[in-house]
Order: sequence, then C-alpha cells, then structure tokens
Amino acid sequence: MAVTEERPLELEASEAPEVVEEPMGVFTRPRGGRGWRSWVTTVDHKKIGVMYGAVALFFLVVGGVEGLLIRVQLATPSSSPDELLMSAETYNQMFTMHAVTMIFLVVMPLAAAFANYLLPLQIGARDVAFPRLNALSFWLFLFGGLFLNSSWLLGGGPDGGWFMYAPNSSVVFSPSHGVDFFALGLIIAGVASLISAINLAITVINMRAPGMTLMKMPMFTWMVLVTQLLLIFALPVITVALFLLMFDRLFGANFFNPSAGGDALLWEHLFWIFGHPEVYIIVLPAFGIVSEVVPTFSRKPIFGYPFMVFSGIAIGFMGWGVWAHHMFASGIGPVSVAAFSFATMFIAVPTGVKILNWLATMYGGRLRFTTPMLFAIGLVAMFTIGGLSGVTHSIAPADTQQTDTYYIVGHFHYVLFGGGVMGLFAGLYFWWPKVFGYKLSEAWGKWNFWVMLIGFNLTFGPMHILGLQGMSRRIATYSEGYGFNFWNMVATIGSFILAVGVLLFFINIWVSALRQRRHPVDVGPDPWDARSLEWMIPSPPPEHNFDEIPTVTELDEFWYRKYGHDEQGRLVRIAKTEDVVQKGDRAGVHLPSPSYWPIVLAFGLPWIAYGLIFNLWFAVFGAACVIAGAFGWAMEPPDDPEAHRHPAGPEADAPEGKSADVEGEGAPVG
Amino acid sequence: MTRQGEMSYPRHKRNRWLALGLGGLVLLLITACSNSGRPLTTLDPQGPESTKIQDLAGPVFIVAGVIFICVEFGVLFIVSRFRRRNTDVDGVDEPEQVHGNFRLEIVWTLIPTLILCGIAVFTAQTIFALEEVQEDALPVEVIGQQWWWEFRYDFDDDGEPDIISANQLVIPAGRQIDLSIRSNDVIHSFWIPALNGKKDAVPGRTHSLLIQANEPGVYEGQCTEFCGISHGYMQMQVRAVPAAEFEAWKQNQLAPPVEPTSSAELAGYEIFKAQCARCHQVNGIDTEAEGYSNTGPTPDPDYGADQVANNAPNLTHLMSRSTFAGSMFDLYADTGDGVCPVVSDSPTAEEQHSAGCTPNLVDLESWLRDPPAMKPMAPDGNRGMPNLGLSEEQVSALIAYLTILE
Amino acid sequence: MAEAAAMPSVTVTASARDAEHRTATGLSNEKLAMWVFLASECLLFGGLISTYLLYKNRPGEVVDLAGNPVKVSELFDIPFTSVSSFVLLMSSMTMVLALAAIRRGDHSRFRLWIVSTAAFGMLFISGQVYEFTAFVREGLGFTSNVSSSAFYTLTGFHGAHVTIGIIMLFSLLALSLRGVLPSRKSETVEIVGLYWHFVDIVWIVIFTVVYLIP
Amino acid sequence: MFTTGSKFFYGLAILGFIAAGFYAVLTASHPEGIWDTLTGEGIIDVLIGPLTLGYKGTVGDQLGFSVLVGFAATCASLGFFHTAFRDADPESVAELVHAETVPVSEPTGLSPWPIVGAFGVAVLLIGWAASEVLFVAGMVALVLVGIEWVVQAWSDRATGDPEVNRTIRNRVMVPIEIPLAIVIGIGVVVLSVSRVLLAVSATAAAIIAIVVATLVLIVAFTLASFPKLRQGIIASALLVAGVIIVGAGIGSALSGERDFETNDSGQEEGMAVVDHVADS
Ligand code: HEA
Ligand code: HEA
Ligand code: HEC
Ligand code: CUA
Ligand SMILES: [Cu+2]
Repeated sequence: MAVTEERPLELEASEAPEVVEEPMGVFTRPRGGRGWRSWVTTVDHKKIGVMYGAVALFFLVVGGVEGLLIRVQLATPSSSPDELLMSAETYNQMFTMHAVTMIFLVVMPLAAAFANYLLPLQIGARDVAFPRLNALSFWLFLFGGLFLNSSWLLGGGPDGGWFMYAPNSSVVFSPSHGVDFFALGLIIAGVASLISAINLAITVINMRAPGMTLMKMPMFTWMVLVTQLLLIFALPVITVALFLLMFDRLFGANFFNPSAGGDALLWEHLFWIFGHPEVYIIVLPAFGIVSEVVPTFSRKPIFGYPFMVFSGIAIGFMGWGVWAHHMFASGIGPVSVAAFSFATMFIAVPTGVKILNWLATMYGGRLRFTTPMLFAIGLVAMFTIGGLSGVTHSIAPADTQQTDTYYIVGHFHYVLFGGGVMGLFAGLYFWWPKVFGYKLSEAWGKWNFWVMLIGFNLTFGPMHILGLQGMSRRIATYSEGYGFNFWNMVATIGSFILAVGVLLFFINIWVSALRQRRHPVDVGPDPWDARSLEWMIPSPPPEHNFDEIPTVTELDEFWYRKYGHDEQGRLVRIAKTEDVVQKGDRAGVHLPSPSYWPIVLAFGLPWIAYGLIFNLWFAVFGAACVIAGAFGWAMEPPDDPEAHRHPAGPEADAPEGKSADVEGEGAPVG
Repeated sequence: MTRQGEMSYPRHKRNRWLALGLGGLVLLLITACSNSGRPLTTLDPQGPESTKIQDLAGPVFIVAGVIFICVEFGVLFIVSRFRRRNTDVDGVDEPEQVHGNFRLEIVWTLIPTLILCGIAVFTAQTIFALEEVQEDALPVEVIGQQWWWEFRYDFDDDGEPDIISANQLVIPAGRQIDLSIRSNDVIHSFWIPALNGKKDAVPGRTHSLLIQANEPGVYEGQCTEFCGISHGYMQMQVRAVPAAEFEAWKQNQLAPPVEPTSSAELAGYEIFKAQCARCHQVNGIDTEAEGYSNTGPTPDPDYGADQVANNAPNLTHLMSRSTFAGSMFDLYADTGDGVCPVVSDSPTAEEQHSAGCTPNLVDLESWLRDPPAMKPMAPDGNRGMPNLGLSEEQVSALIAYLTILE
Repeated sequence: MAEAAAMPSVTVTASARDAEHRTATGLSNEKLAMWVFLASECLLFGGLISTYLLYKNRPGEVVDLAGNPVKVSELFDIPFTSVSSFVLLMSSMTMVLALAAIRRGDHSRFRLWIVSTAAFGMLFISGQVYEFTAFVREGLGFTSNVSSSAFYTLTGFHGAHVTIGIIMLFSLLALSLRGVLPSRKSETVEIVGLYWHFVDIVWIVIFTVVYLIP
Repeated sequence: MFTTGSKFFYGLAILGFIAAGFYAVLTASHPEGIWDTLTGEGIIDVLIGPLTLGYKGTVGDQLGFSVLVGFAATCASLGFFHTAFRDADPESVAELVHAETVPVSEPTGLSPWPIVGAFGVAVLLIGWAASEVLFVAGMVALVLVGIEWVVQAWSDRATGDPEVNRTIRNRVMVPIEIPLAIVIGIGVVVLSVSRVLLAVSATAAAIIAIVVATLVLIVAFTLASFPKLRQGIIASALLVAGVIIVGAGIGSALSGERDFETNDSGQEEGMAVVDHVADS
C-alpha cells in the first residue's frame, strides 16, 4: 500500500511535495472568543490554571462537608447502630470519599492550579510546553473527579478506605461498584496527573528564559519540578496496582486473593510505594509557596537557597525509600521494619532544614503580616507539629501502638491541612491580585486565618490525645465506656469552627469581588513588592504573558531590577517599579490556538469506565470519543494557520513565526 | 491592629482572668487526658512488651516536645521581634540582606541527624527485643474473621486444636503468650493496647506476636485494620487469670458440652442442630451424621480454602465467656440490685452465679431475633450472622439451650 | 551580590524572537517529553515485572492431565519466543533505517522501512496472540491461577504497547503519504522511534526475566 | 418541492421506523408463539409498544429498538433539513446566487459501495450457513457499507459543487475511516498470521515466523536496492502477499488448530481473554 505512488523509490533524495496542512475534522477550529466557549476550548495555561483552582475549591467544599459529616457522626458515642447519623456502610464510604476527594481532587489540583498558572510566568515563558496536553490534563481530571463522585448516585461510593487494602476491596467483600469507581476514577485522574507532570517538567527543564539557570529558578518552580518528577515515577506504580485491582474485580483474576495464591501484601507495597511519595507530592508545592511568600514579606532573600533546593530534592529522593513505614504492623519482619524505621526518621533532617531556613529568613527581617504571610507562618508552626508526630511514628515499636489510631489521623491532618492546605491558602491570597487584578480583603483574610487556625487546632489537636487513648480510626462509632467522649466533642466543635474559617474565605472572595466591581482599584503589576518574574507583568497578565521575554541574571531577577544593596548590605531602591514592569500591550504575539479535541478526548474516558462497570455499549461510545479526539488532535496543527489572518494588530507574524514553545506536539505522538 | 483596644482594658484584671482561664484549662486537660476509665489507652502498659514500647516512646515524645517548644517559641519570638513597626520607613529601615550561612545550616543539619542517630539505636534494640520468645511461652492461635476473633489452644502439640473459643482470650497471668495470628478473610489487626502493639492478621500469612500480662485482669482490645462494615464493632478481650484458675478454665473447656435435660433445652437443642449447627459448632454435634444439611464449615474447617467467612464462633462453652458478638454485648445481666459485676471486671461463670447474675436475656434474645440489627453485618454476602426468622418459641427454646453451655 | 544592582536593560528586542525558539537544554520539548514518558514507563513495567516475579511460582488449582499443578512457566515454548523476540529486534533495525531515510529526505525508502517495521511489529503481535491462544488451549486461561494472570498481564501490557506503536507507525505512514512529513520534521519519526526502541528493550528484559530465568 | 436528497432520507426514515416496529414486535416475548399473539388479545399491547415508542405496551429488545428508532429519527431530521434548506437542489442554488442558468448537476461518479455491499451480502449468506464469524463479518461489512453509502449519497447532494462535496465527505468520514482502517488492518493481519501459526506444529510455527520475517526483510532490502522496479509489480506483489496471508489465515482457521493437550478447566474464560487481546 505504501509504495504504490508515482515514481517509486528513486534513489535521489527528494522532499515530499508539501501540501497545505488543512485541518481535518468535523469541527472547524475554535477561535478565541469570549464566554464559556473560550474556556471550554482554551489551551491557555492561565485559564486552565484558574479552572483547576475553581474545581479544586468546589471539591474542597465537597470533601469538607464529608469531613464534617464524619465529625458529626463521631461527636457522641452510641450504644446501638441505629442511633447513628450514618449507617456503618455510609460512614465507610464517607471517609473513603473524603480522603480521595481531599487528596486527589483538592490538594493535588490546587497545587496544579498554581503550577499551571505560575510556572510559565516564573520562568519567563509564553505557555507550557504542550498547551493542548495541558487542557487534556485538566479535562481528564475534571471528568475523572466527576466520575468518582458519580458513584454516590450509582450504588454507593468506594468503601475500603483511601488505601483500599486487599482483599477487603475484592468483589466478595465489597460487592457494590464503589471500588470499581475508585480504581477506574483514579486511573483517569492518574493519567491526567501524569500528562500534566510530564508537561510541567518539560516546561521547567526546557523553557526557561535566557539566563535562568537551574539555580536561579524561584523556589516555587523548583519545588513544583521536584513534585512533577515524583509524580512521573510514582503514578505508574499506582496505575499498575489499580489495573491489577480492576482485573481482579472485573475479570475475575486473583492478584490479591490469598486463597488463590495471591498476596495481600503486594497491594500494600504497591500502594505505599506510590502513597508515600504522594504525601510529599502534596506538601512540596506548599513548601514552594511558602518559600516565595516568606522572603517577600520579610523583605529578605530566602535563607540558604541552595540548601532549600537540595533539601527539597533530598525529601523527594528519600521519600522513595520509606514506604513500608505504613506497614510496621503488617508483619514484614523485624529487619525490614528496622531499616524502614531508620530511613523514615532521617527524612526529618531535610525537612528540618526547610523549617529552620524559613525561620532564618524571617530572622532579622521586617515582617509584614499580610494574610499570605500569616498563612505561611501558620504552615511553619503547624507543619512542625505534624512532622514531629510523624517522627514519633517512625519509631517502629511506638508506631505499633499508634498505627490506625486517631494519633495517625492527627498527624496526617496536621501535615496535610497544616502543611498542604495552609500553604495553598497562602498562595491563594498571595497570587489572587496577580490572577484577578484585585486583592482579597485583608480584614476578612485575617479573620479567615485566625478562625481557621483555631478551628484547625481544636479539630485535629485532640485527635492526638484520642489516638493515644486508644481510639481507632475508621470506626463508625465508639461506645460510652471508652472515655473518648470529651475530646471527640471538642474535635467536632473545632471542625465547625474550621468550616466557618473556610467559609470566610469564600465570603472574602465574594466581598472583595463585589468591592472591586463597585470601586475598582488598580493593584498594578506588583502589589506586594515581590521578587519573581510574574510580578513584572500586568495583573491580570495579558494572554501572551511577557511583552518581551526578560533575560535573567539573578535569582529573584525582578527584585534586583528594583533593589540593590548599599555598603552595609542594606536594601536600597535603584529603580521605580513602574519603570521596570512591562506594559502588557504588545500585540500580534502568536499564541497556541484553542482546540476542541482535548475535551472531546477527555470526555470519552469516563464513558469507557462506565462501560467497564455497567454496559459495554457505553465503552463503545467512549472509545469513539477518544478515537475521534485523538485523530482530530493529530490532524489539527497546534497552531491555527488562520489565526493571524484575523485582525491581530500591526505586527502580524511572518509565516515562520510560530513560537517554538508551542510548535508541533508531534501529531502521531500526541 | 487592636493595640488601642487592649490598652483600654486594665492589664492586671486581664491577667487574673487569663490565669484563671488557663488554670481551668489545664485542669480540664489533665482530667480529660487521664488514663482511668480508658480501657484502650496506650499510655498505661500492663505487660513487659508494652512497657518496652513505652520506655522507648516516652523519651521520644520528650525529645519531640523539646523540639516542638524550641521551634514554636522560635516562631513566636521572631514574629514579635522582627515585625515591621509602623514607624519604619520603606526603603530606609530595610533589613540587612543575608543570603545564608553555610556553617549554621550545616549545624542544623547535623544536630537533628545526631539526635535521630541516638533514637535509632534504641529503636533497633527495642524492635529486636520485642521478638524474643521465652522458653515457656504458651502458643495460641488467633484467627481474625469478619467481625470476631477465634482463639485456639493446642496443648498436646498434635496440630489439632484442643480448645476453640471466641472473642475472649483467656491466658495465665505472668506467662508469655506466643500468638500466631492469621486471618480467614480480610486483613484485621490484633491489638490489646495494654499488652503490646498491633499485629495485622493477613490472610495467607501467619504472624507472631508476644503478649504477657503482669497482673490478672481484663484487657480490652479492638481490631484496628479496616475490615468492612463492622470494623468498629470488632472488639476483643484478654482475660488474664492466675495459673491455677487458668488450669480450671482449661479443664472446663476440654470437657464436653453440658447435655440438655429439660424439655425446653431439648427443643432448643433440636433447633440448634437444624438451624445453627451449619455455622456454629458445639463439640460433639456431627450435623452430617445426624442428617442435617451442613452447608457451613466442618468442625475443623480448612481455613483459607474459602475466602468467605461462613464460620461462626464455637459455642461449646459459650456461657463461660462474659461477652458475645465481638465483645459488644454482655452475656450476663445486671439484675438491678447492683451486685452483678460489670463486664470490665469480667468474672468467670462461677463468679457470676455466686454473685447471683443471670444471663443477659434481653440482648441474647434480640440477637437471635435479628442479629444484623444489633451489629452491622452482610449476611447476604455470607459475612456475619443472618436473621433466621425464628419464632418467639424457637428463640426461648434456643436461649434455654444456649444458657446451659457453660 | 551587590553587582545585581547593575541590572540589564529590560528589552532585548533583537534576540527576543530567537529566544522563543531555543530551549534550555537544546533538546526539543517533544523529544524530552518522550524520554521522560519512557522513564515513567520503566516503573510501569517495573511494577508488572515485580508482580510476575512474585507470582511466577505460585500454581493455582489448574492441573495438567497427570494431575500436577500447572504453572505458566512450564508451558513456555522458548524457541518460538526467541524467534519472535528476534523479529521484534529486527524491527528496531528497520526503524533506524526509516529514520535515516527520512533524514536524507528519501521518502520512498522511509515508507518502505516504516511498513517493514510495522510488519515486524504485527508479526510479533501475531506470535503473541498465537502463544496466548496456545496456552489457553493447554488449559491455562487468564484467571486460571495467579502466575498465569501475572504473565498475561505483563505480556499483554507489552503487547498493547507494541500495538500502539504500530498505530503510530501507520500514522507516520499516513502523514508521509499525505505529504505532510517533510524531512525537516524527521524528529517526529525519531520520537516514535524512541518509543519503539523502548518497547523493544522492555521486551528483552521481559524475555530474559520471564522466559529464560527459571 | 422535495429535493432528491431529502427524498432519499425520508425513504430511509420510513424504512427505519418500519424496521423498528417489526423488530419491537418480533423480539417481544411471545409465550404462546408469535402467531397466536398477533392474532389474539396480545396484538394491541404488542402494537402499542412500538407506536408509543415504548412508552406504553411491549417492546422486545429495547436496545435494538432504540438504535433503529434513532436511525430513523436521524434520517428524518436530515431529510427535514434538506427540505428546509433545499440544499443541493440546483434550482434553489441558482436562485440563491441569482444565476441565470440552472447548473447541470453532474452525475455522481462510480460508487464502490454497491459492489462491496454485494460482497458483504455474500459473506453474510455463507456465514449463515457455515460459520458464525463470517456471519458477523458480513454484518459488519453491511453496516459499514450502509454508513458509507448514506454519507456518500448525502454529501453528493450537499452542495452543487462536487469538489466541495468531496471535502465535506472527507471531513466527516476520514477521521473515522483512517483509524478504523489501521485498526482493522492490524487486526486482520494479526489474526491471520496467528491462525496459521496455530494450525501447524510448534516447530513449524517457529519456522514459519522465521521465514515470514526473513521474507519481509529480503523484500524490503530488494526494494531498497532496486529502486527502479515498476510500481505495478510492487503493487501486485503486495496484493498477492496480502491475499496469501489472509487466505492462509482463513484456511487455517477453518481447518482448525493443532491438537493441544487440553484439559477442560479454565477453557471458557480463556477464550474470552484471547479475544480481548486480539482486539487490543
Ligand atoms: C503532606 C503529607 C505528609 C507529610 C509531609 C508527612 C511527613 C512525615 N510522615 Fe506522614 N503520613 C501522611 C502524610 C504526610 N506525612 C499521611 C496522609 C499518613 C497516613 C496515611 C494513612 O494511613 O491513611 C501518614 C502516615 C505516616 C506514618 C504511618 C503511620 C501509620 O499508619 O502507622 C508514618 C510512620 O513513620 C509517617 C511518618 C512521617 C514522617 C517521619 C514525616 C516527615 O517527613 C516529617 C518531617 C518533619 C519534621 C520532623 C518537622 C520539622 C523538623 C525539625 C524542626 C527538625 C528537627 C526534628 C527532629 C530532630 C526530629 N507518616
Ligand atoms: C488534604 C487532605 C485532607 C483534608 C484537607 C482533610 C480535612 C478534614 N478531615 Fe480528613 N482525612 C484525610 C485527608 C484530609 N482531611 C485522609 C487522607 C483521611 C484518611 C481516610 C481513610 O482512613 O481512608 C482522612 C480522614 C479523616 C477522619 C478520620 C475518619 C476515620 O478514620 O474514621 C476525620 C475524622 O474526624 C477527618 C476529618 C476531617 C475534617 C473535619 C476536615 C476539615 O479540615 C474539613 C474542613 C471543612 C471544610 C473545608 C468545608 C468548609 C466549607 C463549608 C462548609 C462551606 C460550605 C459552603 C459554601 C461555600 C457554599 N478526616
Ligand atoms: C450463616 C451462619 C450462621 C448461622 C446459621 C447462625 N449463626 Fe450465630 N453467628 C454467626 C456469626 C458469623 C457470628 C459472629 C458474629 C460477630 O460477632 O460478628 C455468630 C455469633 C453468634 C453468637 C455470639 C457468639 C459469640 O461468642 O460471640 C451466638 C450466641 C449465636 N451466633 C447463636 C446462634 C444461634 C442460636 C443460631 C441458630 C438459631 C445461629 N447463631 C445461627 C453465624 C451464624
Ligand atoms: Cu477486623 Cu477491623
Ligand atoms: Cu508515609
């Protein structure tokens, strides 16, 4: 078939005749535009970042309400099952979905929101390396998340806990479809994360502005890079585990069925080889955010930048060797236990470096307690608590008393919420003016912070006591005689204070947006007098980001365009901010064009998943979407050749003017 | 922001309130944290193993506490000391630009490393110390099932269990017990906080755990690996008794079950063989030989052959225990005059009788009427005890029979 | 760091366009992405291979005619698999030839070698389907026991990778036939080639670990 | 009034509805036998089903019924669009562009679909008699032909300009055709070769694999080193090779596999598995 064409196989080198690359597909190419359509088809990293953020905040409420329901259930003891708010079945689904939602649909995507929005800005790029893949990641994540949550309506959510130990997750012990939703939903979300991780890693590695060497990258960029590398290596492992689980459940294999020769511990190993790096995947972006916020409001450079970078890398690296600390009680043998116990302890060292270096950054500074700074300090204080309780778990014998009690629940909420979520809130307040062009109200922000801090400690602090007093986790209720009543009530009250804290954030958005609409204030490109490149361009940034890609000579380039040192090493201003920032008015920059295909392709996957669960016809439909999406994608040039024939401005690009950063996601590869 | 407001309030008065409030809080904390009335607490070890753990964990808590105080006070100090004053002028009162201090950073890398190295040494010692089996340790098999525990004693070492009991593990005090923990369905975890840490019961594997109670008493436990709907209700007890009493208990258990005599008991016996014996064993009943359908396990089922737990507690000496159904309910009732000891004192059957205690008919009867209403179970999936739809006569006949099984 | 004060001027007009074309590593994004993706694939296959190694000696209830439990490793037809491994290896060679051809701008030979590569790939897949069918006929299905499940999963995942590779090869062919694959875009071919070689190498590992090591 | 295109679609729609009705009635459960139902009491129920689109009454196989009704509805709406916009009607086009003369609509070119369709029918019939696989293949072929033909017929009449018509057709069909062709192509080759390997002994299978591989290599090298070979020769050589592979495949499939030391356990599941793999 191949060789049957005119003049076959002549030896002389010849170019194939160039034909016009005409897009082939049912749809004509979408063109920018406004309204919802511009969001659905966008490939702009900023819009995608905003969508990630919005969806993550939505799921925060979902996961949060699930958490609150858990707390209501546990507020008081019960003596019989029918006194309860939720039956044991519902309760099990509740904490499973709570954890899955919070981890996979809140914290990870919120970090992805920041990474998407900020990486290109911080490294001086026009967009991420593969804008359409970026859109695909987002839609996959969204549809994966909706798919997971649709399980509530289709026979009940997954009920095995977020680590879904086998064989309790097998069909025999979990006959509803919940676990199928878990496996398939996480595979979809995992594909999304993997694509986005590759994309962002390449963006950082390849697309830095001239002069920005690795050791001149902002801390946030660094931590996101480490996170993406962790994801790239961790996700395939959980994918394997989930596939095996799916084969067990849907096709009758016995990978995790001990009575047929399967091994229940295999799942534990596979899950935690992923699961432990995952917790650093959650916290490292937050660390990155804090490393941006603290120097800005201390008006000092980050203390020991190289140490901060290398400790981040060390955390990521060591995170691979400690997974079995989740299995101290599972009978892996004293030698393994000892080895993993030591490995785990020593993670405290690089993490400690980070904490102490933040303190040293603040030391001697002129601290401004803006809301982002408060949240950042909150992270330093709260994460330390979680970290230290983590070290007490790493002492294996002690952990055999602590594991699967509320002491652990206390630990991980301190690191997940006190570390991850606090850091992300710092980021929300910090970059809000950059993204939306107005600041969130400081007054509401401070209320937000303090109520949240108090609520947080009241909720999760008592859990340490409860755990040491012997309260197990994942129990739908407890009886009167155990003496858990008091602290559970405290924790429940705390959780509602915490919820009010979170609510204040949403109120703040509302209030501040309203105020901005009534009395618009121009915050300018650099409202905080900050340090990195994203503050050099207008707020909100123009679609093309930079008028001119800056050439970087310093870590904190933007700062050093504004400030220098005098002889005593004190800060002196050398240029006015207005003179340093860009206007954002350059026209005719060639940008990646929007596309329908990512959403079409992403839309197919959940249907394939439904198909596997319910009826293969759904899968046929899903596969058709995927194939159509992939094919249309491959046939559509990444740049719309028509785009610059539209009224673009004086500086219409020359035909060769495709920007390198968006060229050719090689058609057959994509 | 509220500096003005603060000043307007007399300082000493504020301090008094503060002191009062703090004092109250501390008191509250102490009472709310004490160990008494908390049978599951990890902070009150009652055996050598748990003491070893406590001896290791205690100092670690202290180290962690010291670091905690240092860091948090560091935060507070820095935050109050280096705040930007309102009088500071931007561009003039700016901080010195310190980029780092290599030596300092090395120091605070090394110090935690050294601390942890110290901890690591003791950790390793303890890990291996917890594995040391004593010569005279008594082996007991522990089998986790959805949602109760089975215990098997093999005294003559012939590989066949001599005693099969459930939910309440009776051990001689002062002697080490060498548990071999298995599971019959999903992963469970055996945990008696006062005696040792947890050990998972993983299907397909056997794990060992050593426990020893210094003093006679009842030590409560809880399954701690999530195992399905009734995970929270899957509790167990260890009853440590003096050696002599243990011997008596053993003889009683080895004895054949009490024969039914009265007509009610006999009727119950028949119903039992017809309805219950396909899952429950009372030693000596051979359902197959008697022609009853035996869809349940054979007397000594081949554990692990079938994932589904269609096994049920051995009831031969049911009334010698003091709780039933995963230690959720008392087997003996408080007759109202207050003499009957409460469960946690967990007396033997004889003591119960001498104290004038009667079987807890309320809970037992409703258990027979509708077990899943008392404890979440999934009998359709063959997990847990089904509602057998017994008539009231059948229930009372069964109770009559069951309550003689001492 | 006081010299930081000497800041460069903000606009570097002349070089801006060039700046947009270069990448920091000099490798194109696509190629780098493929490398990173392959790194991630290593862990995917790592997980599958570990699973197989864990389970390979665990016979389940499947018994042969003599009543002995069957393990998948007892059914291997090593000569045949060696041949199909060799076929897959050959395809790597033709892939290299294809890349060389398109770099030279020799489109006809490019198409020829791409088709040959795809043909080898399909031959390999046929071999795999043959092998699977043969095993099933011997009585060893996907769910017969854990060693067979692990085997089918591992080799099945690999087969799916090869199949995707073949589809990519045909897509290259289609592009080439439509004339939209000029030799300055030979990097696309190189990237597909990377994937193809990776899949080959993984097979070598699988072949050694699964078939050759007893 | 009705354009040619719309008539075509209305025809199809009516056919579809009728087929749906029949289908609904025939697949409904008839405990007393179909004839008795149709002549007896049940007739009302059975007829109301399809007439109310399943809202009341009985419909047999829901899925098939919906597919057919969906098909009919689609055709009807397509027909409606054609009427409404009077696409491709030369007169209306002329009217629209205010042309003086009505353009002569070109007769459409040769269409391969009738022939392929006939082939499909043949395969279907053979399959009916001989083997289930062939029957399904015939069905699939017929469905494909149907789709292609419909789109062809529609696009031929979409506008007055044949060039545009072709682009339209390609727009719609190529994204489906190319991937499908590739997948089917791979599937056919893989299946054929694996059937051949299965039919022979284990040693022969290895030998055949070697031979085929060597052949591919030799042919490729010959082509690469004798570039002036006539195109026709290459084309026919490839065609012959393809026919041989597929033919050998079908032949071996029909002649059955070599004997395996079969035992029965696991056989059933196993079959399904292999099918999955072959699809992937
Ligand atoms: C953001 C997520 C996050 C982070 C960052 C961490 C950080 C750590 N975690 Fe945690 N962990 C979780 C999330 C996280 N964890 C979750 C979700 C679980 C439960 C999963 C489940 O079961 O559902 C868990 C469970 C868990 C366990 C298993 C408990 C069990 O189930 O039995 C262990 C055991 O070792 C552990 C240890 C640690 C350690 C040693 C750290 C270290 O990285 C902490 C290091 C930090 C510090 C120590 C503080 C700062 C340091 C200094 C101030 C320097 C001086 C310090 C010393 C010298 C000690 N964690
Ligand atoms: C990042 C992760 C994360 C976060 C943020 C949280 C947040 C919370 N979590 Fe949890 N949690 C986990 C991760 C997380 N959790 C994990 C991994 C587990 C283990 C699960 C397992 O065992 O498998 C767990 C388990 C877990 C348990 C133990 C359950 C058990 O073992 O039985 C409990 C119990 O109290 C709990 C409570 C809470 C509460 C009260 C919050 C609070 O912070 C929630 C705060 C409330 C909100 C954020 C909602 C506020 C908003 C509103 C109400 C406003 C609504 C209105 C509008 C704006 C319209 N979580
Ligand atoms: C299908 C199996 C099955 C049948 C039939 C069955 N049971 Fe049970 N029974 C169980 C299981 C399983 C438990 C353990 C429940 C738990 O604690 O989670 C149990 C627990 C009990 C207990 C508490 C035992 C203890 O020590 O905790 C009693 C008493 C009991 N059953 C009595 C009966 C009687 C009487 C009948 C017949 C009328 C009966 N059972 C029939 C499965 C069964
Ligand atoms: Cu058994 Cu939890
Ligand atoms: Cu961990």
